[in-house]
Amino acid sequence: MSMAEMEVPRNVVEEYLCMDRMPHMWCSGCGIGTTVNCFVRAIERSKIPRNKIAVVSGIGCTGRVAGYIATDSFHTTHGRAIPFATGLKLARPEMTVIVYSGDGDLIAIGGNHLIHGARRNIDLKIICINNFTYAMTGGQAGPTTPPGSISTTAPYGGFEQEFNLPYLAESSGAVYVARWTSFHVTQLTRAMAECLKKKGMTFLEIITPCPTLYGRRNRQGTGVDTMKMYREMSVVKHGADTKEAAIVPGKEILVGRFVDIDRPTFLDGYNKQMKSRLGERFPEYRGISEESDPLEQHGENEIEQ
Amino acid sequence: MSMAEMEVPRNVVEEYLCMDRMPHMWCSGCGIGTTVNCFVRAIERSKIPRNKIAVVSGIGCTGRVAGYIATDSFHTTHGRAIPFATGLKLARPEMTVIVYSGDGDLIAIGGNHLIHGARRNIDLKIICINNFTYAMTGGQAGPTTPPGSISTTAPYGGFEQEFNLPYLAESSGAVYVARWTSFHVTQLTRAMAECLKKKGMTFLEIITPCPTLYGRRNRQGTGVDTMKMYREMSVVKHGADTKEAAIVPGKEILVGRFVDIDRPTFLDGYNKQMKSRLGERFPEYRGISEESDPLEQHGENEIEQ
Amino acid sequence: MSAEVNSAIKSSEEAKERKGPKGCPVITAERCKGCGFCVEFCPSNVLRMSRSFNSKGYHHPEIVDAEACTGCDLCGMYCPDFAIYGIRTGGKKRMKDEG
Amino acid sequence: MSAEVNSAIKSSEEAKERKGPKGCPVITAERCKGCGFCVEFCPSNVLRMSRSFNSKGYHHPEIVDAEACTGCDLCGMYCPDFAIYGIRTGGKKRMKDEG
Amino acid sequence: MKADPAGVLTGAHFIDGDHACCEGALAAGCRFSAGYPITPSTEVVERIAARFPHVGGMFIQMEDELAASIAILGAAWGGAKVLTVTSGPGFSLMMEHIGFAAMTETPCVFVDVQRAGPSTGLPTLPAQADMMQVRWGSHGDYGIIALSPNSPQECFNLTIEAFNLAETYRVPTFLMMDESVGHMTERVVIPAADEIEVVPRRYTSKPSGEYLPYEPEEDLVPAMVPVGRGYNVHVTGLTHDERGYPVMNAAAQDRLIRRLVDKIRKNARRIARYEESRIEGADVVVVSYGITSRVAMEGIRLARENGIKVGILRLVVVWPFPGWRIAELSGQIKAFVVPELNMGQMVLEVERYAAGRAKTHCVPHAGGTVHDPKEIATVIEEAVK
Amino acid sequence: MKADPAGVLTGAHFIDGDHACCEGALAAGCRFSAGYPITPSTEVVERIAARFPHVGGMFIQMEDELAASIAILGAAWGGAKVLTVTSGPGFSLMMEHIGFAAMTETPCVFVDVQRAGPSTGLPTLPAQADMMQVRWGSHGDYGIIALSPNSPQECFNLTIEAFNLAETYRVPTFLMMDESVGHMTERVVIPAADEIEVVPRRYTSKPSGEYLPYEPEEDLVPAMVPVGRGYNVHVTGLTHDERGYPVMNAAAQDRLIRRLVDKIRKNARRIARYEESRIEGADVVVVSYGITSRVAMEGIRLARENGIKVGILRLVVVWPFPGWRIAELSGQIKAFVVPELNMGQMVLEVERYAAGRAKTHCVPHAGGTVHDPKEIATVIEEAVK
Amino acid sequence: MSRTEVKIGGFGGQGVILTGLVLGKAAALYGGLNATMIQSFGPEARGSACSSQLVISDQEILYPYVRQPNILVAINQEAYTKFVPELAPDGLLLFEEDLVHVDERVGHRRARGIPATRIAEELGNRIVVNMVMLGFFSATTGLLREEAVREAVRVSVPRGTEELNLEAYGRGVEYGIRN
Amino acid sequence: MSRTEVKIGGFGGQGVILTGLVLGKAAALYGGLNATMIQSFGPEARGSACSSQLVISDQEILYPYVRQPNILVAINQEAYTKFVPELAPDGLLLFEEDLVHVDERVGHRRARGIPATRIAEELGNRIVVNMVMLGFFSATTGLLREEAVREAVRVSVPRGTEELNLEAYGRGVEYGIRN
Ligand SMILES: Cc1ncc(C[n+]2csc(CCOP(=O)(O)OP(=O)(O)O)c2C)c(N)n1
Ligand SMILES: Cc1ncc(C[n+]2csc(CCOP(=O)(O)OP(=O)(O)O)c2C)c(N)n1
Ligand code: SF4
Ligand code: SF4
Ligand code: SF4
Ligand code: SF4
Ligand code: SF4
Ligand code: SF4
Ligand SMILES: [Mg+2]
Ligand SMILES: [Mg+2]
Repeated sequence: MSMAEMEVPRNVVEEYLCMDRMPHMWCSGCGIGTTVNCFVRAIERSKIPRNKIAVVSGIGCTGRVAGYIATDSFHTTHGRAIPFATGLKLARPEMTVIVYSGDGDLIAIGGNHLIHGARRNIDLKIICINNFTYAMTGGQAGPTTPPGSISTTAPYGGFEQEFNLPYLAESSGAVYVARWTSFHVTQLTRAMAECLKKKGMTFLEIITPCPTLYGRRNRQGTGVDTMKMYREMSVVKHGADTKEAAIVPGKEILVGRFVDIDRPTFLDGYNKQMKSRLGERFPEYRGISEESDPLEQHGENEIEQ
Repeated sequence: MSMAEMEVPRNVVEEYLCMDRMPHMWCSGCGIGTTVNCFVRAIERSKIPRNKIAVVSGIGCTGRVAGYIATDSFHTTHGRAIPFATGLKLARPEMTVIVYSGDGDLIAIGGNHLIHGARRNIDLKIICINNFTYAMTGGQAGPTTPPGSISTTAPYGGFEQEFNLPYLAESSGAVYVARWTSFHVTQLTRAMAECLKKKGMTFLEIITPCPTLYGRRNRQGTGVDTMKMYREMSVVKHGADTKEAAIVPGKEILVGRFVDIDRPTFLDGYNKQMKSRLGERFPEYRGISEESDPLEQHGENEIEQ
Repeated sequence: MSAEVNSAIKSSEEAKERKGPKGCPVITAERCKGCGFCVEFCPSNVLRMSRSFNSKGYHHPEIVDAEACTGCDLCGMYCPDFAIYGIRTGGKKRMKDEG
Repeated sequence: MSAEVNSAIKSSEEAKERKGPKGCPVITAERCKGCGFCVEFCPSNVLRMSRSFNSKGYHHPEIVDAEACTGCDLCGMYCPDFAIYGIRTGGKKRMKDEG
Repeated sequence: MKADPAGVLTGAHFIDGDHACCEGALAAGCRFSAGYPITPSTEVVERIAARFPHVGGMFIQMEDELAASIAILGAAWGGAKVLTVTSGPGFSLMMEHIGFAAMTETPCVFVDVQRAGPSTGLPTLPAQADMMQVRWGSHGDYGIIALSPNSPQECFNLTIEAFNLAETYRVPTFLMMDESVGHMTERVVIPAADEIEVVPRRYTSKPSGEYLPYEPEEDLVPAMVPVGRGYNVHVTGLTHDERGYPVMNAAAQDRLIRRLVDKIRKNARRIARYEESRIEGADVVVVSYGITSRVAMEGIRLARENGIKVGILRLVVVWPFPGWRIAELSGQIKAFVVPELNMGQMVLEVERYAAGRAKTHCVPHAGGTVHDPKEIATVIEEAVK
Repeated sequence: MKADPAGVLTGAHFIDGDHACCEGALAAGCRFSAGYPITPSTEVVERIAARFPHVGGMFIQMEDELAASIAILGAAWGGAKVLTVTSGPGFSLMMEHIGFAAMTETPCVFVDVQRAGPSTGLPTLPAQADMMQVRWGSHGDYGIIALSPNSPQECFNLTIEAFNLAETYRVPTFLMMDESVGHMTERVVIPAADEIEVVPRRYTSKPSGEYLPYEPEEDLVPAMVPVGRGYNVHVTGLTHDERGYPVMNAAAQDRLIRRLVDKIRKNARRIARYEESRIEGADVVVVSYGITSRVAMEGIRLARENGIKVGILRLVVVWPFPGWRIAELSGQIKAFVVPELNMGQMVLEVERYAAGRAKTHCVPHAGGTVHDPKEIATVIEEAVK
Repeated sequence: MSRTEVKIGGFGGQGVILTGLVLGKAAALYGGLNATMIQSFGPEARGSACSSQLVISDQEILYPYVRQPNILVAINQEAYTKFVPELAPDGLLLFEEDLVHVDERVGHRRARGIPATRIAEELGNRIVVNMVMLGFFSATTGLLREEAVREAVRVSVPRGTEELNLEAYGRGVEYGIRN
Repeated sequence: MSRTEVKIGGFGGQGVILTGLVLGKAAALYGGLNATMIQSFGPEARGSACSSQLVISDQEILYPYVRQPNILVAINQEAYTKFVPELAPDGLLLFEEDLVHVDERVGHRRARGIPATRIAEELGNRIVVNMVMLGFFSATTGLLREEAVREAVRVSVPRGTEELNLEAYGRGVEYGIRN
């Protein structure tokens, strides 16, 4: 193919985004958009048909991700993305269901669902954007805010210890646990692709700048300054003991794939147990069979890509 | 002292219990009462004045503990004993606040409060009676029910992995984590006494028989059969890695004091941070100062024991 | 055994005891729910379950070897119904003397 | 450079590019919020921030060294506003030939 | 559409209201339920846990009621007919998701087996004191449908009806049982599958390009779209336009909320169901629902023995409230008598629509048991004076 | 009792309603608050976080609204005057604990800065659509008190009043703000501490042996006991007797619930507060509250310009609703006009008490902004026809 | 048959609920009658007292609770003590004669005892004590046709135990007829 | 002074809210007038457009929102574009002349520009652009006494920055008077 004939390929992300909703609501220098880039590329790489993907978010700046991704997408209530996704996934096991939400949403109000989802090993891909604050509501302290940080509800500096998210996720039962920052775009894309392939509950923490409400108040400068800081402070350590993965301000940030184990998912366990007890009387569960299968009416709309 | 002069001492527990509410509602062979025995003895041993102790429970068979203990006591809502106790403790730091509740209450609906309480290191003593089921409501499966167990909501056997509670508690930040069974009355009493002395959030799991709704359905026989099983299956291993402490039916049960570390409590952190930022302008916080200190009117009712 | 001892026991809701040299269990049969913990976990095999029922229809512990009781109160710690407890009847020193 | 290339770029909301031998960045300045990620993290220092503003008042990237672009699309992966991406202008083989 | 025979346990049974409710759900085509145990509703999910695996259904016990009440909404968007079951304290925890279901027009059925409250109250004993809560318990304005069975047979029948209404109007629909009915065992006759009418999901017939997820049809209800088919449906609890995209202004709010309220208000006469008996010529009409309607019948019998002309209006659909019927009757009678197992809830609606044309007498009861029929008879007798 | 000067920021300030609410709490003696951020209420807790450490108070940000709403109850039993602050979605999550507070008679203040709902709705824009929810949102029967300020100054004043009522009646008390008032900045004058009357906790004066924690005094309210003093108080959400012990039967339920409801019903006239203007000789009375009362005044001005005789009844205390006053007025006027930032909530009470003697016109609004005063004027003008 | 109210009380393990259920089924499914059964056990009664209430009638049953039982079946002392005051003045008391001590509170009412536990033990399983009581109930009251009750027993007991239960039922009937 | 409505619009970082606050304080605390200020920024406007609305009057202010501003202060193009259609027919537009391109939409209304950002930059800190606008506002409208505004500035800006802010304010006044 000669260069003269080559067409400029469109930006791959545009296929997967609601371009009619751009510009998005995120601030200049916000890292959320960067992670969306990686996510879209990971989906593309995964070869999962787009109509078999659903994105579920809670409420927050990150929660708006669902609204920008051109798949079936759900912007639920604050903290409840995981149980919503649990219902969706169990009804439609053939779909790949991604929960994309913020640290406040998933870890503060939603913490219980996270640990129980991990325990059950529901086949959900959790992407947790950790910007160390509740951004959407104006930058309050939360369970990931490092002690000493200034926030609107800790104007004299926070003092509560924050969670070590990989440790919490592992102890709850997640089968894949990794942490990257939005600086690590290639590793992040690969990690997302790994999650999409993995069976069971995966947990991916992404450290991301919120210059507007966290960075500015905490001497991290602009978004790009924060990204540079991530570059400097991060140390890749695959397989690290999650117990050692706490983020301590001023100390190095451990990143990498910390946990990657196999155990039966909720549905595997369900089918196995029912089969063992009920034998032939139990029809293996593969999703609810809709009484009026809409496929019949809607077959032609199916996107095969 | 000659024997003839000796008086039969009253049962120590009677001092600390609402004897006017006996017999209690617990079944024959239920282990909850046994743990209460240990608890009362631990309080006695601790020398904490009785009026400086408050017991907070959620809802459940275990939740009824609060109602039988003759201290200030609170029977709150299902799953919310820890946040209630958090408010109480912060208002009255001089009181020793014990949260005494069931596995369903603390770990299912209340899981989020447990992990956040541990993270904050609120100075609460958590006593979790793990009978592997929601007993009060009739024996449903819960997050501590071992796979394979029969329960009313898993009539063909459960299949969800259960939590490893010590691991979860440690990863959330508890400073003292131990597990005993109701068979281990002396060790349990000692552990409770240790908790009462320790500063910060302590977590004590007590494996306890519920013959009526769990044991009977799961071939554990009567309460005493279950207790004997505990005696046989338990292995004391102080300092064990909590990651290894999962309870696997048919395998040995690790018991002991697994974690015992020190870090600042919520209030320590608060006072330190505020002092560092506000200096003299910050009056050290030692509990809310009541506008109309009821001590003045009520001093004479104070029990000094 | 002095009258005081008995009356003190009485006051504790008709408790029953039969004193051994070192200790004795004090039983409030009416409060017992017959779980058998005390019988099983008494280290000195002082107790057994009764044939008879209390008014609630439960068998309750009865003393089978009063002499053997050490007053260790393990029965008291195990009893989920606060229906039994152990007391020491001799001082520690005294017990040594006897042994 | 063919007319098709340009038109394809145009269709993508007035994107701007200046092709190098191996690759080039495609910039939609209007969508840019001026964060500077692309400039900072382009491994080949192809970009710099403009002096001028877009209509929203943001500085946006402009090409300073078109030749250096490898088409690696790191700018595309970093850009939080989907305002830039990199394309390869030569086949992989070709690039090798050239190198 | 007729019921799927797989789920229909045709025949006569002697079962309680909780169990009958489970059978009603199965007959209605419900194949997904998420729950959390709470007395006196637990028997519903216990039966579900035993029955669903046999018919290709899925039951999951969640970590709390917050999770249960939104897991069903996820499954509903996954195409399932869904149910959750709870009682007072759990119901209070579900309020946020009832609003989310209303806002996103997700068809779903909630069962509240009412026990005496407030708070933990009397967990094993009856009340009917969540009747206003079911209408108003979530923040903001929205419409809902609620039904109230008075026997195990009706627990079966009205559960099916609840599913049908939920699917027709894309609205959270409630079966407001009470502990008495839930724990009462009676004969329940389950007809053959082909005698049971069920409403299938309203799916659009438009292709993806033409379809707007929140564009209402004539009855103000928009058609749904199945997930996994490339429609890229977006669902949000934010105020949204016909595409489902968030729009943050008062005009969009007005259009959306007015429709959410109107789709119930304007269809109220179609949704309503009540039963009347001996209203003609009556001086007093007793308005009642659920277990109390049966107890009231005893009271009415006593009053009639004393020569009082008294009829009964029994609400089967409680919300939307058939105010027009109260208004009509209020011109013809002397008084309404409204016994409820609460301190006065539905009576407020009766009083409002009576608008002074007939007197309204409340017969309150704090719950824990049912009324003494004599008490009701006494109020009826005083009402004609 | 007079306010503690430590908490009183005497002087004139130019602050918004959210900030004024925080200052009101401080002046009222509130020293404990637990919260969870939510627009448009967050500014209240943000100010609390900044102010409380200086005056020996404690603010804790909890993990969710469930935790925040019960942490304050724990602190209340610990002797603190307590506050939590939220908006719609968070308010819905607090419903269970509102019932618990009512059942355990724990004095506490909830602030709901109303935004447009249902569900996530329009987080930054106003509504008044949680008015029925605040009355009925928890399961079971209970009574509450709710106030509605229409300016930052009133946010200050009524927060104090809310604390005083909560302490007097041992009842959860609500400040039903709306986003407009919460985010509106005006002059707020804070008087000197000795000009501010605050109600201290009702502690018993009986010694431990004689004291029964739930034995009511003459006004149906029992006196409290401080913890840590050897009273061994037991607090439960179960139905309980005067000792606070659970009692599982209908008689105990009746005694307890009737009192919980009656302590508000029977004291309603003492609790009520409303303002009237130019009611005398009016043909139409506008009933309004919160921000809408100010907008309505503009509408009234327009209507008066057209010669209409129209007065206003502004509810300051919204619940208990002053039905008696509506009943009185309904005999004297032609119609009530009730504009609200909802699809019709408090208007239901007006209509009920008007009982057909005067017509009732609703001026609904889905929220997201306030009414156009002309719209209100038009309805007033039509009401006299 | 007009409204007949039956109350059955005993320990949790004594099959009290199943007894009510069998009687209800016999009436409602095989007896052509209406029947409403209500069971009660509260959290205060974990594993101890429990009772079932049954109303049988050939009319529609409106009020579902038992207010004044026409028949009281007391399988333990507690049930007797608690419920005998409610028994209708012309009511019938059926009791487990080894477990229940009938006293003056029974008044002028008819009372018939049966050593049901002993009979059950003779059959090798205490658990069928309720079936013995049921047979005794059938024979003594004649309220329901025997075949209806037998059928109800058959469909209500765990599979594989039909024989044993029906035998126990038969013994109860026998005892009732003989004594 | 009867009801005067003011709208101020710009970027998040331009101190739009503070400007409204200072004007409000000047009126309500130091000007003997009533003032109601409302700020708006939505989740859709993270770090971008934001505005404040101010009503000033010597009467009680009932309706709190600005419907038809008498004065529009536009510190960026977006604010101009969005709000200029609302401006009263006899209203006044004040704008940042380097950032706002005034077009036909301003119609016959009065419009006065100031290079506020440049002036602020001359003072060494872009952040005081709002104070420059404020001074310009004072000088141009005469709506509020200068001392009242100065006092309001003093108490509203972060401690230690009073000088700088007042200087910026002064420059704005100056520019307003001179031009
Ligand atoms: C029940 C409820 N409580 C509170 C809120 C307010 N709220 C919206 S987003 C948010 C925090 C979001 O933080 P995070 O998840 O970290 O997302 P971010 O904005 O930082 O990306 C909060 C508290 C809400 N919408 N619902
Ligand atoms: C909000 C709410 N949901 C559910 C219940 C019902 N409920 C009461 S106790 C309980 C379970 C208790 O289990 P656990 O804590 O393990 O206590 P146990 O009875 O086993 O001691 C449940 C689900 C409730 N009271 N409130
Ligand atoms: S506030 Fe923070 S998280 Fe939200 S869009 Fe802006 S930078 Fe991103
Ligand atoms: S049901 Fe289980 S936990 Fe509850 S009292 Fe009985 S044995 Fe104990
Ligand atoms: S342990 Fe207590 S309840 Fe159990 S048998 Fe012994 S005395 Fe009775
Ligand atoms: S005191 Fe010790 S030795 Fe004596 S009966 Fe009790 S357990 Fe046995
Ligand atoms: S990364 Fe994107 S938004 Fe940032 S400067 Fe480059 S083009 Fe602009
Ligand atoms: S494609 Fe790569 S080399 Fe080219 S501009 Fe983008 S980041 Fe730089
Ligand atoms: Mg965040
Ligand atoms: Mg349990």
